[in-house]
Amino acid sequence: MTALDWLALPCFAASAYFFLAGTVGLLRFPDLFTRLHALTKADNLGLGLAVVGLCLRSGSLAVSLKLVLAWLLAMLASSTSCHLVSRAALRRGLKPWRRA
Amino acid sequence: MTGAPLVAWSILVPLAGAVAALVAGPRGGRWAGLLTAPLALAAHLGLAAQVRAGGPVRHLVGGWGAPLGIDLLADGLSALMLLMTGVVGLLVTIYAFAYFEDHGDGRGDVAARGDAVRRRLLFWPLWLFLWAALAALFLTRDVFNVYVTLELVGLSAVALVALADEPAALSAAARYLVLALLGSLAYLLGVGLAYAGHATLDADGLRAALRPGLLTAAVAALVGAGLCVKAAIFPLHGWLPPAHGGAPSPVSAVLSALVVKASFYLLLRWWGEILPGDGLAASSALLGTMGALAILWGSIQALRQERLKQVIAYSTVAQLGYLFLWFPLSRHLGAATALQGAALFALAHALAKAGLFLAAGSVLHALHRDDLDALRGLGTRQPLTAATLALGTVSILALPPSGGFAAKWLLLSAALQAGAWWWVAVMLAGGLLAAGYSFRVLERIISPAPDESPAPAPAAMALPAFALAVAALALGMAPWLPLELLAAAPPLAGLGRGAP
Amino acid sequence: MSQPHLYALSGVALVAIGLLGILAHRHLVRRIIGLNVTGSGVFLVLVALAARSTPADPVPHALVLTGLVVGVSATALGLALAVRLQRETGGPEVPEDGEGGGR
Amino acid sequence: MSPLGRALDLVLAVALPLVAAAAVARRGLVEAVMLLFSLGVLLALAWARLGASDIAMVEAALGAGVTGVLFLTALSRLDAAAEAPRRSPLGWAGLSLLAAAAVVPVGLAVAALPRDFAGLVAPVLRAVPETGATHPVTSVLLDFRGYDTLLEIAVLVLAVLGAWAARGRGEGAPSRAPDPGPLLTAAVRVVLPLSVVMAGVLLWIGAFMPGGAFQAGTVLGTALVLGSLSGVVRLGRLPAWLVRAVLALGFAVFLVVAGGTAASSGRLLDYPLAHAAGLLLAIEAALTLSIALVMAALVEGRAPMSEPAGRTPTDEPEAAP
Repeated sequence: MTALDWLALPCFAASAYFFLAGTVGLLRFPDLFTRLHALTKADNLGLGLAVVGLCLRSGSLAVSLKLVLAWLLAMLASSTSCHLVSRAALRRGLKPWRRA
Repeated sequence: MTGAPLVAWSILVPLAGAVAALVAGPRGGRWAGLLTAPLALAAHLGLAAQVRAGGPVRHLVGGWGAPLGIDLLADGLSALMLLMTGVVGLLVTIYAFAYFEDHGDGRGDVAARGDAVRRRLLFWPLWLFLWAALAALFLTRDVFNVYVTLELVGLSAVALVALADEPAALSAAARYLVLALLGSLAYLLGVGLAYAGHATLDADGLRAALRPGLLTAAVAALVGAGLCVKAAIFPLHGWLPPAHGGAPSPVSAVLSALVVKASFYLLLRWWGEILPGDGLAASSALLGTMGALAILWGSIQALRQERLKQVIAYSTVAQLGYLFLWFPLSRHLGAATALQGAALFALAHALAKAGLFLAAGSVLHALHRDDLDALRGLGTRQPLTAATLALGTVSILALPPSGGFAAKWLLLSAALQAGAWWWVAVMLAGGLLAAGYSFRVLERIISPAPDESPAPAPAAMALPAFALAVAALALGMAPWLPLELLAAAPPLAGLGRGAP
Repeated sequence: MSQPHLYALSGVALVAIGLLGILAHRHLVRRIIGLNVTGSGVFLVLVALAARSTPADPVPHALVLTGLVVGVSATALGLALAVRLQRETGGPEVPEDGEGGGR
Repeated sequence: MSPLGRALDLVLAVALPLVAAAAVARRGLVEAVMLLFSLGVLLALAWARLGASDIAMVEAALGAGVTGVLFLTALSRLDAAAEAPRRSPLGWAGLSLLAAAAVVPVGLAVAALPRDFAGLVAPVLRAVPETGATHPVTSVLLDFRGYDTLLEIAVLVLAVLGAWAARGRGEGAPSRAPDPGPLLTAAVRVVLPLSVVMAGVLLWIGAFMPGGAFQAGTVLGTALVLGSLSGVVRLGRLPAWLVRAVLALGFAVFLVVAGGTAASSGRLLDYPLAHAAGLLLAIEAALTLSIALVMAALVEGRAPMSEPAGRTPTDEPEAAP
C-alpha cells in the first residue's frame, strides 16, 4: 500500500462512521424534521469523506473531478428533496418536535 | 433472393403503416390503415407464392446468420398463418374504416365525442402494430425474438381492449395483461436457460442441441406453461370472453381470429420441432386433455350466454380446444393428417370467427344492443348481416361444404388413424354442443321481425363481414390450396418423430 | 458456490417471490410489483449465468437490456390501466378468475 | 476473487430476495413501492458485480427513475392508503410453498449447469470489427440483434399508445407541484442542462464503451419528467402533431434504415460497412430523443389530440399560469 492509500484509510473510516450515525439518527430520531436533518447532514458528509478517500486512491485528476462532481450533484439532490419534503410537511401542519 | 426480400416487407410494411397512422393522427389514421392493408397482404401473398414455387425462404437479418444473428424463415405453415393474417387483416381494416368513423359521432355528450376521437387516433397504429407483430411472430426462427414479438402482440392486444368502455372489458384487459406478462416472463426464463446450456437462440440450433434431461425438462415446462397461460386454454380462459366480447367489434375479430392462434403456433413449433420428441408423451397428453376440456366447457358456457358477442367469444374458447388436440394426435400414426387438420382449422376458424364478430358489430351498430332477443327479425332487417351469421355458423359447426368441415374431417381421420376413439368422441360431442348454441342464434334470426326497423349498418361494414363468412365457406370447396402450400415447404421437416 | 451460481439462484428466488406476490394479491398495482420482481429475477438468472465466461457474454446483456425496456413499457401500461379501473369500477382489483360476462 | 468481494456477493445474493419478499408482503402500498425501488438499487449493484455495467446504468435510470415516477404518479391517483387485506400466516405459508414448488425444477436445472461456459463470446468478439461499433454489447444490440431492438422500440411506442388508450375519458394531467418553490426550480435549472450534456456523452461513447441510446434516452427522459413535474418544462404546450412526430421519430429512422438496407442489399439491417458507424449513430441519436419523449409521455399520460374534432374540455391543455 502506498502512502496515499494510508491517507485514504481514515477518510473511509470516518465516512463509514458518519453514514452509520446518519442511519441511527434516521431510525431513532423523534420526528420527520430531525430525521431529515440526520439523513442529509451526516450522509452528505459521509459521502464527501468517501469521495476524498477515493480521489486519493484514484491517482488521476480526471477521475477525481468526476467524483467531486458526483458529490456536488448528490448534495444538490438531497438538499432539494429535503427542502421539498420538509416544506410539504410544514404546510400540512406537522409541528416540529419539542422536548416534552 | 436479392431485390425481393418479401419476408422483410411482410413485417416492415405494417410497421411503417403503424408509424404513418400515428403521425397522421385521428383524421388521417384510417387512410394510413386503408393504404397499408392491401400492401401488406400483397407482401404476404408474394411470399406465399415464392414458398409454394421454391420451398422455404430463409432470411438472415443483418447477414450474420444464427447463432450470432437472427434468422427469419417462411415455410408452408408460416406462409399459411401470414395469409390468414393478411386476408382477415384487410377485411377487418375495411370494416373498421367505416366502424370508427361512424361510432360516437353525432350522438352522446362531449366526453363521448372525445372518446371517439381517441379511438380514431389509437386504433389504427395499435392495430397495425399488432399486424406487424403477428407477421414477425410467424416468421422468426429466433426464440428470443419470439419473446419480443409476443410482448408486442400482448401489449397491443391489451391496449386495443382498453379502447372499450365496458368495465367488464377493462377488468378483463387487466387480468389478461397480468397473465400475458407472467406468461412471457416464464417463456423468457425458459429461453434464457436454453441459451445458458447451449449458447444459441436459434430454433434449429436448439433442436440439434437439446437432449432429454433436467435442463430440457425445465425449458419445456417454462416455455409450455408460459405459452399456455397466454393461449387462454382451459382452465386459463377466464379473461377471454369478457375481453373479446367487450372490445370494439373489429378488435374482437382480430383477437379471436388471429391473436389466439399465435401462442398455439409457437407451442406447435416447440413441441413439434424444437424439443426432443422423447419425453413429450405426458405433456402432449396433458395439452390434449386441456383442449378436450376447453371444447366441452367452452361450448356449455356458450349455450348459457344471453349476448351474441359472449356466445361467439365462448365459442372461441371451445374452438381453441380443437387445435390443442393436435398435440396428442401428432405423436401417432396420422401425424401428417393432424398437422393438415390443425392448420386448416386455424384458417377456417379465423375466417368464420372474424366474420361472426364483425356481423355482431353490425348488429350492435344498428340496435345498440346485442342480446339474443334483439336478433329477432334480423333476416328481414339486415339480410346481409343475417347471412353472414348463418354462413359463419355453418363453418363453426363444421357442416359440409365449409372450411370448418374439411378441417374437422382431417382431425377426425387423424384421430381414427391413431385409434384414439376418445378424441373422436370429444370432437363429436363438441359438434353437438355447437349445434345447440348456434341454433339459439339462428332460430331468432329467422323468427318474425318486431315493428321497429332501425337503420342497418352501412354496406362498408356489412360487406367485409360477409366476405369473410363466404371465404370460410369457400375454403371447404378448395381445401387443397392451403394444403398444397403447406406441402410445398412442410414444417417439422426431416423429423419423422412420432410420424411415420 | 461460484459467483454466477450464487446470483443465479438468488434470481430464481426472486422469481418465486414475485410469483407469490401475483398469487397473493388482487390489487393490480401489487400484481405489477410482483411482475417486476419476477422480471428482475429472470434477468438476474440470465446475467449471472452469462458471467460464467470471461469476459462476460455480451449476448445475454443485450437481451436483458431489451427485456428491461419491455418491462418498463408493460409496467406503464399496467399502471395506466389500474388508474382507469379504479375510476370505472371503483377499485383497482383484478377480479377473480371465473366465468365473467354473460349478463 | 477477494474475500471482501465474495462477502459482498453473499450479502447481495441474500439481501435481494429479502427486500423482494418485503416488497411483496408489505401491507401498505406506498411502502411496497418504496421497497421495490430499493430492490432496483440493490440490483444495480448486482449488475455491476456481474460485469454488466450497461445494465447497471439502465437499471439505475429506469428502475429508480422512470419506474419510480410512474408508480408514484399512479399512486397519487389511486387510493394509496388502502392496505392489503390481512392474510393468515398459514395462507402465506401455503402460497409460498406453491410458488416455491413452481421454481424448484428451475433452481435444480440452474444449479446443475456447468461452471464454465463459452457462450457466444468468441464469435461476438471476432465479428465486432465488422460492425460500426467496438463495444460488444452495442454491436449485439444494434447490429447482430438489431432486429430485436427495432421491435423493442415498437414496444416502447406501443406502451405510450397503450397508456393513452387506457387513460379513457376525462382525466386531467398529473398533479404537479402547485408551487415548486425557488429551490426546486433552481436545482432543476442546474440539472436539466447537465442531463442534456450527460445524454450526449452517453450517446457518443456508446459506440466503444458502456452507454448508448437507451442510457442516454433514459437520462434525458428522466430530466424531462423532472422538468415537467416541477413546471420548468411544459410539454403540454407542444402541438399534438409535434409530440406524435417526435415520438415516432426514432422508430421511423430505424425503420427507414431497415427498409433501405432491405431494398439495397436484399437483407434487413445489413448495414454497408463503410456507413455502418454513421448509420448506427443516426439511429441512436433519433432513438435517444424518442425514448426521452416516451418516458415523459408515459408520465404525462394524455393523448395529444388537438384536431378540431377532438376539442373537448378534457383535452384542452391546462391554462398555464
